[in-house]
Amino acid sequence: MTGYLIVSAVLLTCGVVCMASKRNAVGVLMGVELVLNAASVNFVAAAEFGPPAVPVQVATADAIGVGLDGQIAALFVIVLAAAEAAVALAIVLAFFNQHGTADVDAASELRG
Amino acid sequence: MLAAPPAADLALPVEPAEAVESVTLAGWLSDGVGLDGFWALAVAAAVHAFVLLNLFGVLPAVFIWVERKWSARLQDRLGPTRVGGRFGWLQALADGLKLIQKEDLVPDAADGLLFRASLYVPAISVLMAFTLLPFNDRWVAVASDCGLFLILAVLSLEVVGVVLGGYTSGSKWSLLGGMREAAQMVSYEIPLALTALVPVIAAGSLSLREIGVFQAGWMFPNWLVFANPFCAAAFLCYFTVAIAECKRAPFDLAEAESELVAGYFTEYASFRWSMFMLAEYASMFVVSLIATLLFLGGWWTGIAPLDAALTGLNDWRPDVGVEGFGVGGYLANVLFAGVVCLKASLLVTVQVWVRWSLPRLRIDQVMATCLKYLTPIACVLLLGATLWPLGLLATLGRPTVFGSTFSASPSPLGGAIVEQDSALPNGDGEAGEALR
Amino acid sequence: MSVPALLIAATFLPLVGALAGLTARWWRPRKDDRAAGFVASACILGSFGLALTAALRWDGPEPIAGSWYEIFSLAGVTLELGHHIDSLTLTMFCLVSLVASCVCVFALGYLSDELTHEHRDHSFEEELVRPGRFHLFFGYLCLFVTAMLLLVIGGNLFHVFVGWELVGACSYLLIGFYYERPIAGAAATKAFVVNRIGDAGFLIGLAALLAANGDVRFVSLFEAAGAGELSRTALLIGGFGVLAGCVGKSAQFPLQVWLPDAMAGPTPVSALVHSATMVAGGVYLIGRMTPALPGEVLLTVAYLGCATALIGAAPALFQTDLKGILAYSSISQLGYMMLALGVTGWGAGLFHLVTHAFFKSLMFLCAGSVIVACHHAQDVTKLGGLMRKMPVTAGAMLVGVIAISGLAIPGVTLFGEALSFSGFHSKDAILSHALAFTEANPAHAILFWVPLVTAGLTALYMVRLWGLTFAGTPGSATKGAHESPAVMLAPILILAGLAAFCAIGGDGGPLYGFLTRTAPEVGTFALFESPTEAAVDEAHHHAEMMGLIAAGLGAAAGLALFGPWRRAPGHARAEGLKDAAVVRWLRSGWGFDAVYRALAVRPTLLAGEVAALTDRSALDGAVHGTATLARRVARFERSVDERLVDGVVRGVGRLARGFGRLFGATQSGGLRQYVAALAACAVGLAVLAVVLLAG
Amino acid sequence: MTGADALFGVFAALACGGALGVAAFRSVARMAFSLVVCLSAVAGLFFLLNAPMVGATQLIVYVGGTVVLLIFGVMLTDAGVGRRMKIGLLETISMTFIAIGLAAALGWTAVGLGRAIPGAPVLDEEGVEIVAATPDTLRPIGLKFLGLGGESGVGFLLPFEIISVHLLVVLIGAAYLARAKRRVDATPETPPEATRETASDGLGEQA
Repeated sequence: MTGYLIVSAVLLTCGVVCMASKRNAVGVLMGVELVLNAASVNFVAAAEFGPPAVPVQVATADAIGVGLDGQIAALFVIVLAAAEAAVALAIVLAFFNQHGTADVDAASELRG
Repeated sequence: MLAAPPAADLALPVEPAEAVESVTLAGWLSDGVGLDGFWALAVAAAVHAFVLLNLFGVLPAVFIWVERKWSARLQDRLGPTRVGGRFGWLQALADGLKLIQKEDLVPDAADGLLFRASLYVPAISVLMAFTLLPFNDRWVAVASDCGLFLILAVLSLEVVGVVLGGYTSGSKWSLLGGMREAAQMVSYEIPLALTALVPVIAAGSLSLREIGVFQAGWMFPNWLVFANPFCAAAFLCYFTVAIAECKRAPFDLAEAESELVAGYFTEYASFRWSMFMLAEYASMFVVSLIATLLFLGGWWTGIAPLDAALTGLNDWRPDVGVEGFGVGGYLANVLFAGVVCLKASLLVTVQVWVRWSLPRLRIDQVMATCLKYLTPIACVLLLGATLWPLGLLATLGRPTVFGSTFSASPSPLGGAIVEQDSALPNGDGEAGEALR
Repeated sequence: MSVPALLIAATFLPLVGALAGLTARWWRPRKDDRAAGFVASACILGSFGLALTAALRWDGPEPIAGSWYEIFSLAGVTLELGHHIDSLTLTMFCLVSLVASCVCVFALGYLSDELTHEHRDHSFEEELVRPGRFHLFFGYLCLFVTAMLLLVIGGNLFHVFVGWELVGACSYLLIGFYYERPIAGAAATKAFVVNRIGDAGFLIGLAALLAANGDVRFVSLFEAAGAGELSRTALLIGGFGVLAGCVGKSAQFPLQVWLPDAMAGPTPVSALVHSATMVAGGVYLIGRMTPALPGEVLLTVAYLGCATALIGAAPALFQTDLKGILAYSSISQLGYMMLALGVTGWGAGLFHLVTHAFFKSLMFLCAGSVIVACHHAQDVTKLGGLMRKMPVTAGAMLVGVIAISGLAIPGVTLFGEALSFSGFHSKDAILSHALAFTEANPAHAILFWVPLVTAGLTALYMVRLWGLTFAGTPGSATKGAHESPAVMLAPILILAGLAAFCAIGGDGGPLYGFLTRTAPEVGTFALFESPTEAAVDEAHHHAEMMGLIAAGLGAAAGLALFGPWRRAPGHARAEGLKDAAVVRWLRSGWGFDAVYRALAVRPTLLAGEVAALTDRSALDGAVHGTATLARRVARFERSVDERLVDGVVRGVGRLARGFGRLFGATQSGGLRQYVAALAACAVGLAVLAVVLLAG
Repeated sequence: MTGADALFGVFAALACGGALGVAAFRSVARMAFSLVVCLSAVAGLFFLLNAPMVGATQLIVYVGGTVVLLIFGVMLTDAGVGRRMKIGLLETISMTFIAIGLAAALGWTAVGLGRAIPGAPVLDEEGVEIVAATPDTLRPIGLKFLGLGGESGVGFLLPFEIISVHLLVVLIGAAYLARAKRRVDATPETPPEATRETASDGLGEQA
């Protein structure tokens, strides 16, 4: 469990760094994907290692597990990530069409 | 479960507790030789991977030779005639040698790292697909219950390598080819998956092994291509899409030599070029093998007594040499694997035939074919295949696959399927009833 | 149809004619025909027919009261429209519709010069050319008839008031028919204003009675008054209020000044509105209200009537205007009627109303005939000798003169009656009531002698009128005069017949009988003693003789002065009286106009000017001062606003902008900075958590 | 050292390496390749975690779909293969500190959480771990979706449908957003302001 969590942590850190340091909008998107994947890894690891899902009515505070729910959550994450990527890419393309670049630093028209 | 021994895959024991009649290499290494469990598995995996790689590394060579000869015949010429004897049967090997000898070029404009790395992606993804394909009832590397899904997933990786390779080549031809490839393959994955789901609905399983077992008995009507009209249409549709998925003519726009020199691999040469070729031919075989397993009865010959006889070999001379190793069973496995490979090879031949017969489409025609025709058709087929059993049940009173459609058919394994269907994994009787 | 239904139909039938006349401009834009006149005549004739039918079908002395529409009923106060039908109502209906029919038919001929699209008005120095208003006249006339019938049918004071005001409005329209003439416009305005003075009293009286009784239906008013339920104050205010209205409407002293001027309207209007019907409205209302009137009011009525009779008769002696003589004569005769009502001669007063309506409208129509024949010349000094040129008119006029003078040939009987015309009977009745009254109350002897003298004056000025117009040598304006066409003569003849014979039998005849079928009981009053019927009968003989003598003397004087044997031209005959101051004074109607101008009009104008001056100087000054003050305050406030408030606001704004700039710097818009800040915050939180957990 | 551990080591190394590559590479193409490696390795981790369904989905949707889409985006928006967008030194240094802090915080949490949830690999009685086997999770997941299989009896059909509809809407929206702006393309000679106005007009029309 620890190993998976550490992998997840590394993924998340790299994703955040990627988001914060890439000027290319697509690079930022990739960072987002990494962060989402870190979450997926955590979900699936919890599904595997965490206590099994039990009916809520018999669950005690420490017995509430995830079981296959974790995998399903991961599936949802993946699907939503796909949707997010599609929209984000469409925005990037629209942005590129307007500004001629995919540099997110150019997208600062809403600055204070 | 089955009368035959359950899935005893080559590398990893799926259900070790039940594998009493047959012995696996890992088991033999562990029990007989005395290796540690992990190392036994690792050695067994390495041996099988080597065998697999070589086997399916050779197959493309054969297909390349076949294609050359076949296309020559179609064009009213002879094709290779000299290398290796009368039919030039070593021509592919000679080609490979020649390619290896050539200079390994990396264009200046290319991103060297990616240029070198991306070509492995298609090859690896296609070879990974082989680990998921069952060659007979028991010969399957990874007997996953979502095998078909996994194969499609693995195959979809191929596009990444192609696109990256084309993009990083630093060449306009390659870039255009890569973009075409990306568009084409991402689009064609949809009808591919949809048409592949049609026999899955008919058989009620995503596991390729179960689908194969399901088609035992006489060719008609037990092969899924004959199961219902939608399956038949789906087969044709699937085969068309599969050709496009392999970037084969008439859908080979990504490498259209008349427009893009060689498309995404314009800048590749020598051995790296051959890796792409290898991936292409291997993927041709993979999609054909999938078609065989899904539609054309898998490893079954389609003649019920013959299949019964071959299955009967399982009981022949057990425990020869190694305890738990059945010579008859092994022989049956080899024969069944031969049957399925033969069928797939025939389909590959058909692909070659198509390539040299039909003119190439334009890229917009390719996309239109996919998005305007094949995808809606696939959707309709999927819907029809879903409704067909219900329609049968409503009109003829015939039970559906959810209630063992083929239990009355003269299949030697029919009863077993019924048994298996009723034994849902979670054993929840109520849920099973509901599902039915 | 029941009697009320007939009368309601008769009331509103002329509306059709009114509509036809008022809209003729649109539905007959170019036709120079008399369509609207015909429609109006037909409607009014139909109205007369309905009224006559109703009168014939009406049985019994019981009045028929009914309600049409309740306007509101609040806290015991009810206002409604309704009818009250008795013999008086029916008589008035027949009278109004009949006279109106005659006038209407007469007007068809009289107004024929209005038919053209280019009517030339000769009363200006430069000829005024305007489109003819033939149809419009009939529209107004029908409207007036409707209003008058509405007044007459009214079952309560409020209903009467509605009709009253409508009549006034129609009168305004009709007097001002030639509104291009300044004199006509002024006369219309004068009539309207003077009438409003009376109407103000009417409104007060109406309000008082409404407040006291909660209901102004005649039936309930009479009941309450008879039962003594109404307070004396309410009765007095109500009675004097109503009387004020009647004084205005009936041109009694002191509000008689409008009537002579009202002759500026077309002559048929004068015949119908300002002699026969509308001005009789006041008499009618007093008659209608008699059961509810206290003695003080009745006595006032009597004295007012007495004064009016004399005041009207004297100027008539010296008038040179044909219609002016008739107008003053009308005032005088109305005074007679009022006098009769005041001296409890209810039947006599209203009897005279009917007879007067006939002979006065007859005389006006004759005058109209003369006016048409003489090209709108009205000055009697320029007329004369028309007897031969217009024999029918002259004869009819003679009938009217004899009737109004109350002349008769005693001893000669025809059909068992003294040979006399209608005026003799009605005036005789009035005089006998007055004599009986003065005999019963010697203090009020003047109430008999003044009318007696007036009777003589009446005969005198009437004979003078006839003599100046028809006898003698032809005047300057009579050239080319000829008899009027049949459409004008027919109504004249009808009215002549009626003026002569409508009162056959006197107070024993059918008309008087019918009229007094619902006559109110003569009450007992504290202020004076009511004469009994026997006393009246006894006084009859004396009064008849004295009246005849007075009239005979007057007529003889008239004949002597202005008889047919006087061959001198009219203007020469009037010469002697021309320049006398007293004559001028009397001719101008006792100088009432001058007095009023001095007492009412000038002060009002002066008050207006004073008010205007006050407004300009004081009020405007105050307003300007306020405005200046406000402007100075505003200037001061502006400086405060600009320096203090704006300073604070700008300071706040600058402060906000400063903070905005400060924090705006963090809003770099840079996606990456945000992410980095997010991550840094996460790290900071983690560190915080570690520190806290460790601690 | 078990086979699962060994495979985990391989996959974890690949995943972390890929992630680091994504973060470190300047070239978008290399980043994309690193991302492919990383995501594929994560898919492998999913297989190790007895979640072949999730792994397969990760491969087919993420690697085969989303990443290809991203690369497509790179191709459409990047001027050239080698073009790099540089960031400031200060930013790099501050980002490094933040990254180290974040990694430390997350690692600390991960270790603490891993201790709290010990979850060891499940072995059978013979000591052979069944982790590497491919268990049948397809049917349980399917039944769970329908709310039939699990003990909790709570299905995921509603979220599934919501996500489906959401996906459809998103894709339509994306297609609309990314559609070709023909007016802009057709008038290259117009000055930039005019072009921008035209584009904003287009946006206005959308609104």
